[in-house]
Amino acid sequence: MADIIATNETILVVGGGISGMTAALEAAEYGKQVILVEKDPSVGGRVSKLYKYFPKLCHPTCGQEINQRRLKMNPNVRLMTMTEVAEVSGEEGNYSVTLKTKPRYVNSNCTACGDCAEAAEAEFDDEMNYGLGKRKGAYLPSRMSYPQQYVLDPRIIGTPDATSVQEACKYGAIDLEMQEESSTITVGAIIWATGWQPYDANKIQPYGYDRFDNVITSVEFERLMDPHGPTGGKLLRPSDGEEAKNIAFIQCAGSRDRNYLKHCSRICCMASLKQTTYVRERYGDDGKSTIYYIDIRAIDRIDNFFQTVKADETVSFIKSKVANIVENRENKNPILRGVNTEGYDRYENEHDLVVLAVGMQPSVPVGDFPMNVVVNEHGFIEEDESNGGIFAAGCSADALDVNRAVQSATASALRAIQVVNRVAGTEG
Amino acid sequence: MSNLNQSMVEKYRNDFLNEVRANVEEGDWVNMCMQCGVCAGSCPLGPYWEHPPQEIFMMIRAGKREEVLTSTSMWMCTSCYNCIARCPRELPITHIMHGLAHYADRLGLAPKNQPTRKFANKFWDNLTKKGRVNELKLGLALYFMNGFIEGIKVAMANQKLGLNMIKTKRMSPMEIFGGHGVKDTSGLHAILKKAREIELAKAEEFKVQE
Amino acid sequence: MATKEYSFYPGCSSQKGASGSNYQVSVDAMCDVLDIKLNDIPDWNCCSASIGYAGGGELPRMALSARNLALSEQANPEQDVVATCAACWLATRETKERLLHSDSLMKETNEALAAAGLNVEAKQEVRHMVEVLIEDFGYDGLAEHVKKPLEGIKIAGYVGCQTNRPFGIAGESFENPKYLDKLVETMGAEPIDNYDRKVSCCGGALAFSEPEKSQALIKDIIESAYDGGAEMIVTPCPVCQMNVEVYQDQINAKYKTKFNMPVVYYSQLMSVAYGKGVQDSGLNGQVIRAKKLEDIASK
Amino acid sequence: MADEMKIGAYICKGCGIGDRLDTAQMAQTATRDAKAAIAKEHEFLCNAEGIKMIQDDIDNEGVKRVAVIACSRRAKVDAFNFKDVAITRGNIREGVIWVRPDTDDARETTQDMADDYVRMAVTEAKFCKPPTPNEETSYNRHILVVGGGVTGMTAAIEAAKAGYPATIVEKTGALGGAAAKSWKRIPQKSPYADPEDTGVAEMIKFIEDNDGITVHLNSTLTKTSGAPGRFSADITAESGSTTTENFGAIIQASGYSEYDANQLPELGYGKSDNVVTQAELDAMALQADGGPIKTKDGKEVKSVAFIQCAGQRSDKEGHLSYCSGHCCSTSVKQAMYFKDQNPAVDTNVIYTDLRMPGAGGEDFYRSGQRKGVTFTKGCVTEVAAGGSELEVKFKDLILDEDTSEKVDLVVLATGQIANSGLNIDEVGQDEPGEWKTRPESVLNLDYRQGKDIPQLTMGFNDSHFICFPYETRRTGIYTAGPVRRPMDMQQAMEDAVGAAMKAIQAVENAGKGRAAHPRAGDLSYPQFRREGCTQCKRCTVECPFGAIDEDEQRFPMFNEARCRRCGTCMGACPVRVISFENYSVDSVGQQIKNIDIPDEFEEKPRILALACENDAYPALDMAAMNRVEYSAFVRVVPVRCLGSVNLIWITDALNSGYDGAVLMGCKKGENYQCHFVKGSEMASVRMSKVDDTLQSLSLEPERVTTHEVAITDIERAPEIINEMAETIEKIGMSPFKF
Repeated sequence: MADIIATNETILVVGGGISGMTAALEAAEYGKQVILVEKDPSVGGRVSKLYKYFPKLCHPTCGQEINQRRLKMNPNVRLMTMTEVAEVSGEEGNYSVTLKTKPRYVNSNCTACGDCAEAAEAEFDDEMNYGLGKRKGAYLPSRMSYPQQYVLDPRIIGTPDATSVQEACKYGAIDLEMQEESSTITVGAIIWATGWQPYDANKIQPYGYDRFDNVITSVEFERLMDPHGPTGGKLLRPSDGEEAKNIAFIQCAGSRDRNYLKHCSRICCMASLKQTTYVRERYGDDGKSTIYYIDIRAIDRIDNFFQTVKADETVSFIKSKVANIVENRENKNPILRGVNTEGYDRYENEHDLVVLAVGMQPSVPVGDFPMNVVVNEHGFIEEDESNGGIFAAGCSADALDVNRAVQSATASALRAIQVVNRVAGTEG
Repeated sequence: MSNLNQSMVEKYRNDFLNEVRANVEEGDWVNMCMQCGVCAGSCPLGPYWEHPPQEIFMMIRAGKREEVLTSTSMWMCTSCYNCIARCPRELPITHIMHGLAHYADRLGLAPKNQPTRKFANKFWDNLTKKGRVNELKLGLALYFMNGFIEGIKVAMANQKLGLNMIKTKRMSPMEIFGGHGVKDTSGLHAILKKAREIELAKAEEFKVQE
Repeated sequence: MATKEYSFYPGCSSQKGASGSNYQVSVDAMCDVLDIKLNDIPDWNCCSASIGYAGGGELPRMALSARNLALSEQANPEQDVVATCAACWLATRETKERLLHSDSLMKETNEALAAAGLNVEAKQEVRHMVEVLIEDFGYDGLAEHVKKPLEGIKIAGYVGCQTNRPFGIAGESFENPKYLDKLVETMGAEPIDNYDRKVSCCGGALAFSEPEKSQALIKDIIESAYDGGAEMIVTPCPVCQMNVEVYQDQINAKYKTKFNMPVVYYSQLMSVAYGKGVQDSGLNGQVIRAKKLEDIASK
Repeated sequence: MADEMKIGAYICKGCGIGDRLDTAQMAQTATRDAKAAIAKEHEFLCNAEGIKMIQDDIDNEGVKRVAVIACSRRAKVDAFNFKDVAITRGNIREGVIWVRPDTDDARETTQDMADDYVRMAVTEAKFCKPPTPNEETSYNRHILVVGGGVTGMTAAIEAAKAGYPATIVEKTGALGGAAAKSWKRIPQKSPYADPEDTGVAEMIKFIEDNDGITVHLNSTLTKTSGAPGRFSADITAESGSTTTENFGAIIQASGYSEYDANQLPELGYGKSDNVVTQAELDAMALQADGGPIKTKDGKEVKSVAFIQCAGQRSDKEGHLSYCSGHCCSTSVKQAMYFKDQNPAVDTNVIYTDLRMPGAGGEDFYRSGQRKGVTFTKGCVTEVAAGGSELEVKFKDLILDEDTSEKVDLVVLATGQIANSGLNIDEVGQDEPGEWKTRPESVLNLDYRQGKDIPQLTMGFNDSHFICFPYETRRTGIYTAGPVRRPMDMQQAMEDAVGAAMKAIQAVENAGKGRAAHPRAGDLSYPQFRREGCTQCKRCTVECPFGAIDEDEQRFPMFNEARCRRCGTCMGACPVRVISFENYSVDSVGQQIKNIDIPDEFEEKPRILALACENDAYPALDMAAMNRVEYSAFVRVVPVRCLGSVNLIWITDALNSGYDGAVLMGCKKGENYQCHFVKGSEMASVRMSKVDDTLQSLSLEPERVTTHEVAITDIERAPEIINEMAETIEKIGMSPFKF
């Protein structure tokens, strides 16, 4: 990493999801030097694991293609994958940042021909599919991966796989000697865009995600629809690989709840409404979706999406926080118990599959943030004078949908530019 | 509370809510409910609730004083704490239900023949008498709480059970005479008397419109 | 290991000739092996359990537990308060927490206690015996003393409500606590898995006032244990024990079932595994005899 | 000139290409058929040594145009990146060997495929110049902000903070807009417990103290012309006096209008003074300033009901179909006005879905409940105004009963209506600049296509793209705040910052002649041969971004800085006088013509596939990564947008013996996916005319098909090609083989 040119007019963007990419690209297309660091082997982040966006039902891959082309074409952005921020010191306009880069064990000679994956034996849980599927120890994270460069799972280093992978590569792209590298750079401003993680569903004990095969999370459900996903785009339930046609969606699974996340994660209602259209897409009138909710938060003009879904006879709505789930021992169907609070109806509903609309947990390092910034009780970075030249973008700032996250990222780019422009003394 | 009293002149939607907040154990929490219904679904005796907890909270907000206080619902609480454990808003629902039951009883509005109401009162009398529960007397009292004839029936029905308990030395006929109790009964009674005084004095601050 | 001392709150049901007296017997036996010294709170009173609310308002009920805490602070100041009965533990711990949480409540309570010249600070920890076992000894520590592993006995760990909610045992989930199963394992017996009534309610005090409703609940608890292949049920709570055990005749009569499921306390499993006899383990206190345990105990 | 044309073709043998194809023959094809000056093979073209080989030829051999015959143009972009030369890519990995079986019978057709891609890449190189920026660029750092509400003020302040002077044009006599008429705002910071100061005063102070920001009050735009970097705006004051100023970019923060509550008589508005809107309530609170809020008749309010979604989320005549997003939080804020002043006041919020999202929302909701604000899930049917007291009749959805509540005051949560000016898609136009109907325009653009920014839906100027909220159909003009989408103050302020970012970016790009998103940085621009133009107006009408006006003599007048380089004009032009230096009718047309067309007896049909480079082409690439096979008879040409497809390409193809053609573009219609808005739509319109051509050639209509392909269609895209192959097998080869 010796060749990183960075000055206190450079902007560091942490996180290569759609927010980070946007922040980096907006600043770079304005003309600033940007260093974009991503902890995974490829950019794309959370949205690259979604099948479709609400409310348009278009594919995230489409915007990703454009953003990646922007990235390829723009000489102002320096992308560093498998890299995380270890330390930050200094102040607005002059930060010193230590970056740690994990070994990829694959160098830029890689042509993404795929021979290494062919040669590898051992398989591991596929992060791209939240562990629903397997991948080799030498792999391309996804078809859309950028950089389009394979990566070795550190767990195969020192195993026979490592050597057979190395022998399989005709281009000398495999470098088993790679070590973690550390580099310290100077930047003027930092945009923090580390996004979010799905709330750990194991903690939501009444719903038995840890005990029942056919209780899955909303992010996993997205993978089932993906033609590249673990089921090749079929809605197959985990217990027996049968098609799930009668599907329950449980809202606020980990959100708006003092036992889990206190805040409303904003996206889950729309996400579930969207996912009912997946069920229709697959089964037409033969599918059945039931949404268990407290309030349907289809906010502003996209409320019409809610109206459309409501008009679909195969979708029903029950105003109820499901009390608990038990499993039908014979067929492994989840049985949902609760009360519809609109008029007090007690139910005990059996479904093929339950999808938990899991909450949004900000990936802001709580407590040990590398720098002094204001983080609120929900774990989001708050806009504050005392944050100096560090700005949150996307879901590091609040629970946001993609559209608002990108908006926030664009705004953060300006805030960073204000800092480095001041440094450059280019005020008009 | 001054302006509150003054506002009592006219009837307001929130009157009963305010009354509950002032008089019922943990009543302050009633307004924090967001009507998700997880409590209603979590109650072991749920099906027997005329109005589940979350609905009772809504009724309180809607000012349905009579309906709530005369309801048998809160007497269905088994104190299993499922509702508390699952409530996303941290409401101490079990306590509120106990509190409502107690308040209804205190106002004489609770349904007279509600068995749990009777048993709960018997239990309290029994334990406060000597400071410890006398299971035999409690049992007998329980059998006869619906009158002598009914009592004999219940007693017969539970005869085997009783004998089993005695056989296994888990119930002692001797309890009928004296039985367990604390030494300092007078002290205990003084404490309870004082506690009750304080509680009633607090209620005084808030005069209820009957 | 040195003797461990605790300020003990026995509770009404543990008394001689009371419904949980055999529980107490087995606890004594267990403590003897583990070298635990239980110092009774002098002149303790009833906690009013969870059913005292009709007659007793909030403050009077608080005052009852507060009195026990006050007496404990006088007699055993340096020791944690320990209860074996779920209701006693819950009522007392709740009182402690709420007193510490609300100054006004603390003030009023002490006003009441003053009537008998008492005062409470609610500083002592209030713990259930199970907590003591798990936290102060640990499963390995408890395993050390096993003389007669309870081999080949399939046991349903029925946790019930009040030892589980709202406080529960640290690190356990409300919906699927594992500690009873672990204890069963530690004693060499075999816990049944997916016991889906593990934490459902037995009706508690309403077993008296609403027998039909409660017995419907109890039926499910026993049925599910049978479904899981259990030969007996183990529980940490005297109310659970009593309700699940003694109504089986009536349930059989009503539902045409053939229940004959022994229901024992964890402490009974332990004292048997620790080599105590039938008497010491309080097994003679079973309305439905736990034959398999008796056999091992009398070996 | 000849030197200008010197083409080097470089053929990679890596990734199995060498094992599968006769690269020596391909090198010959490059020089002999396609007339490349140099053709070289390399074992591993993208490694340092391969790159050096090419660079050396550029430096020493005077190669000006580089045809890289290797992997897809989407791969190894950073490696094959040479300065000051035109670069084309022949895709023989994803495009050939990965989609063909490695069998003896397949070998010949696969080799044909590869040879053709060599011809195409070299031909393309022949007709491409490295793009040079337009000389007529202009640079102006000044930002025009339309609207002086919180959104506009924020935009101006943030632009100024970045070093860009800003001018605010405000219709009314004061800055602050709706916020200035409110007592307090929804809290924007943890713990989100209480209403907080609107912050308007500080903003105004900042603006007054900052000499980078100019303000025109009581003023509107009467004419806006030009392009990014050289906008000219007539700012006209009430008095009538007009000043003309120049700007680099424009931010439209024209905000929203209150929904007219008089359309809600059933809710008592207009019948009683004590039924007010949220806006009116805030005005009352502002007046009370912390004291008890009084009704018009001076009575202290003791009970108030807030009715959510008043005239919103409803399909009733005259109602708004959408949710305005902020109203739930606003009602909680306003209920707190009462509770904080006197806890005894009854405040009941009647809602159907309480919408207070994000970290702040739930906290604020809880805080309201803690203060005693009650919430009732219900539908209000009527507000009966009898005497001093109002009766709110509603169905309580939880208690499932029709009930009512008597209150002193009713607050209606009515919605926001975007001040987006004219809906140019509806308002007809006779002559440029002459408009029939109201409402008044906000920008008064003198653009050929209309006075305001095209609206997306429900009157809002939002972007159509989830990933690109600031995508605009009028380059250099960005909307922010409630004119873009219904929103609360915090979002509006955040939105303004983003819009300011885009504005200063537009300024910089215009100055350097660089294209804006999505072809950001592209230096090519449409070049127009005036002679030959028939003034058919297709280019001016079809340009999705209104980049082309008409001059006095009705010739198209290109405004490069407004142009997004999609090529729709090029595709539209019947006389082919519009082209880009690196993308023209020839650069594609010649590729099509210069492949080898075997005579019909060889049973080797040829299929032309024109694939959108944003979605269809990547889909084919990913299909290849999955080793999905498709016909060896297809020749795929990526296009910037299906809108850039000129009919001549199809007719030439058919004339020169192609047996079929498939066009793969993005989704069109209401939920269009085309990144140039109308491209795929335009294409399908034009292709509907192709039938005539086919008839005149007496060819079957099935030979040309148009398809919507999503980037995820990795199975379908190849199918489309294979289906055409089957069709041809059915209907037979084209007779036009020479």
